[in-house]
Amino acid sequence: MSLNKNGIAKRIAQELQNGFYVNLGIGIPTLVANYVTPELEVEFQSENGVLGMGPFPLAGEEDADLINAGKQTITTLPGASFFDSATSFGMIRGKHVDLTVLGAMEVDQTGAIANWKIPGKLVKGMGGAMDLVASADNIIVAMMHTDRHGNSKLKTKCSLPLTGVDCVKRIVTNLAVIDIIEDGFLLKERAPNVEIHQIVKATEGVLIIPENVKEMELN
Amino acid sequence: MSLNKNGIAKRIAQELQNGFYVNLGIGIPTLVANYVTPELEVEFQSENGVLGMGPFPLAGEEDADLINAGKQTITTLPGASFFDSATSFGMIRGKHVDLTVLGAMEVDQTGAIANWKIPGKLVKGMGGAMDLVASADNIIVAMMHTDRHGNSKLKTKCSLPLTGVDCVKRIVTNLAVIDIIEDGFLLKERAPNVEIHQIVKATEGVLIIPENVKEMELN
Amino acid sequence: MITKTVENISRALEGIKSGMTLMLGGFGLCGIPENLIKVLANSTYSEFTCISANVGVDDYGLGLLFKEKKVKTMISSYVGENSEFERQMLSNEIEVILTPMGTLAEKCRAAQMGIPAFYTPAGFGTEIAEGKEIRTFQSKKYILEEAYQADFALIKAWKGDHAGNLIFRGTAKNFNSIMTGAAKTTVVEVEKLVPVGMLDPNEIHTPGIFVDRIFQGESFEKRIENLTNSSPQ
Amino acid sequence: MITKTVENISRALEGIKSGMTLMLGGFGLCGIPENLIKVLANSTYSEFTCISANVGVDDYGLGLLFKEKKVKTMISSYVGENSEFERQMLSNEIEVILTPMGTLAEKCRAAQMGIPAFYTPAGFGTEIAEGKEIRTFQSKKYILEEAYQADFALIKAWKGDHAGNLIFRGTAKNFNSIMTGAAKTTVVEVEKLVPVGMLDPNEIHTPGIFVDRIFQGESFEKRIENLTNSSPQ
Repeated sequence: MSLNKNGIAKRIAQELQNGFYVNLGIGIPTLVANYVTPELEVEFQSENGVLGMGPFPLAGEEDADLINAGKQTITTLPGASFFDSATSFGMIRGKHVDLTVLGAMEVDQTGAIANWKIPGKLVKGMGGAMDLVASADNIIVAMMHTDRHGNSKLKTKCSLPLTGVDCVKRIVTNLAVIDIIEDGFLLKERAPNVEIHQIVKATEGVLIIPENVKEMELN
Repeated sequence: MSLNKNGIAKRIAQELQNGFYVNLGIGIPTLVANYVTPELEVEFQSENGVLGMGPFPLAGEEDADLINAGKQTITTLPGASFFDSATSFGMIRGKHVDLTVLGAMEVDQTGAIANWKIPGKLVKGMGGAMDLVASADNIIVAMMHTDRHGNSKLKTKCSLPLTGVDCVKRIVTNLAVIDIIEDGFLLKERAPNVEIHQIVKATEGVLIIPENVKEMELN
Repeated sequence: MITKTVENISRALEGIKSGMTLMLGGFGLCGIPENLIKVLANSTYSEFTCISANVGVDDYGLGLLFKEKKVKTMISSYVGENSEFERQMLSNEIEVILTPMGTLAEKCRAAQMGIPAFYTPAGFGTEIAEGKEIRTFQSKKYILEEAYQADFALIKAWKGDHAGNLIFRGTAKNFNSIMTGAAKTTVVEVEKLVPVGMLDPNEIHTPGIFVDRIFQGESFEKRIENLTNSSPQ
Repeated sequence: MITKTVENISRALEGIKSGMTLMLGGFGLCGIPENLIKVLANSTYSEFTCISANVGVDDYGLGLLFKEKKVKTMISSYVGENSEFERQMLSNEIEVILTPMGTLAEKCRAAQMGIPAFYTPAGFGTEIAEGKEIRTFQSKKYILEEAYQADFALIKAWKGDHAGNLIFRGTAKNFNSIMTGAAKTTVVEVEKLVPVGMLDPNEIHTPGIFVDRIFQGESFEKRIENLTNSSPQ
């Protein structure tokens, strides 16, 4: 059975390592924070200017001066700091943020990502996504393997306007964990009870299937 | 009679206008602060990271964390602020500092200035001088008209390695106030009891002498 | 000390003209110069080019400027959450220049600090890079981006003193501190205008030299755009 | 929270090797990482390339590194006030690269912020510009300057917490805050190491993300280079 959004987030949470500063994009990536074990020393950065984000505030405790990049009210944890947007993107550009998790409309086998614009549809802008993907060494894309019409979002070549090139290293979808290597998509793990042929069918680009593909371990 | 260093500083102090942020270099320029009338709203910037410098501290009140660009102990006035060196030179480069006063070894009639290096002699470095002269719209050079050998420091063309080009607008020396215009040095004022022929003799570059050259008012 | 205080908001905006380029601080509805925006929306001026991270919501923040059709060109990073803006964008009443947020921030900071241009990796290989110089440093490719040129920066700070020194609060610092001094004239509204000497020189985020005019904002609604709460355990 | 505290100064300097490039905070003797400098001067390592605003005095600050012949190349802005340094410079034992101070500062800040290169007017028309790209923006000429590449940044802060958040004091901020995070590894000695939660997130000058290791400095002499007093009226 394929994963739901929380399942994807849960799997990505395993990628977080001690000492990681992490930027979580809007959507599935935001859910990752819910699955981080409390022992792990990690801090969440939001590109509008905060490091050390905590949970959302209790009702009545919200503060208009404390929001995240999704404009949601937030709290901070001890050790937090605030800074301007140039410094915030300096952290990102300067590779001080260790891991970026973001959603995508398409990823291709060269590591390109498209997640900000559909020609002919309303364009809302790239926000910080182009800075994030151009800068981070460690980018994980969190998305469903196919779109709502069943078309693969793992492409030979992105068809939509790009957000960045040569940047995505790992993709976690409802079906699989896939790395991008020189030759194409490398299947690393499959979701519980998902068969390899399902992943093959749902992937447009070159999919490299090693002899043993282990099942994701999710708790 | 030509001015001494304090006289030069006194004359330059008249150039300060209400609302000016001023950067004073080492030497004669530092003396300018002594002649600013208390009614005038000005603030002194030091490029090592302070705005709103006050007088030197009384003995026993010095603080190792409070110095100016000449490494002298300082105090701050109400309204002062501290900042890093990138911000400090950002103020200078971004033309937020209204007036820069600095010394020179040579100035030429094109507005070039040399004040950091004598070939064959020990070189100590340019410090912030190159940033200051390249950025400020309003630069006053404070210096003696001639060197200790009697050679003019107001040149047709600087002979020493340059600090900046096309930047000096006004020079105040022990003999005169001189502006740099397209055609050369324009004599604006002469020091009390200094004759024009003395200024002519002490100036190497083209000196333009208007019909009436007023005497500096110094009291 | 140099005094930056102006007696009222009209004096603060003196010199603003139709067709000018304005920088506006804030991210979403957080840290926006709401008093200045209101006056501008009700002014006779229009045809502005605005530089701001976002475009507000329909009836608040920058949204008031679109509602009153004050904006000709919008330079921004993310323009969602405002249906009137969308309408004007789709009907080509307004020109929209989308810029990666980090690039937008650095172009403000560059203007503030007298850096005419810099290289950034953001947008390499995308349509953002079209027509721009590409250069390789340490075997990575970067785009040349230039500093913004703006007439007015409209800023909101938490505390400020009469010398123009500013302190921001929480994530309301965002674009405010880097737009201060990045335009020909910088105008700041503050929640708390305090006498000189009340702010510790060590705690000042933005020195007064970057500020031209400062005033006590009349009222601050500080609306929350996306209220999100945790449920108590 | 991510902990940056190391138990002692040896751990703080782990990984340092001869021939590395070091950034050292401070201006004159103000805000120098004096504990780190002392250990380095007494270490077995040498042949360093050092980036710092100045070169200390003969028997204190960076001067200790020259006294012990630890430096191969000095990148600095003003190298007066140190006779042993002068001797090594004049006898070509040490290579000296002089850089305008604002350019030096911005090259540190660029390294910190992932900007590979930028344009600055400082030094145009002088020997500093030789061999560098010149470009015109808004009819003014600028020089292309690249970010520094350094192995270690040695920093001194006033207060710091275990998460690496830093607060500087007075003019001791200088190059310290802009070198933090500008090298592969950033090591910070603080006068007061405080528990996490003691520093107001609003008052932090440099967030802990830029810091790799932090420790309580053993002793701070904080020598004054040029004591200047006013006489009482």
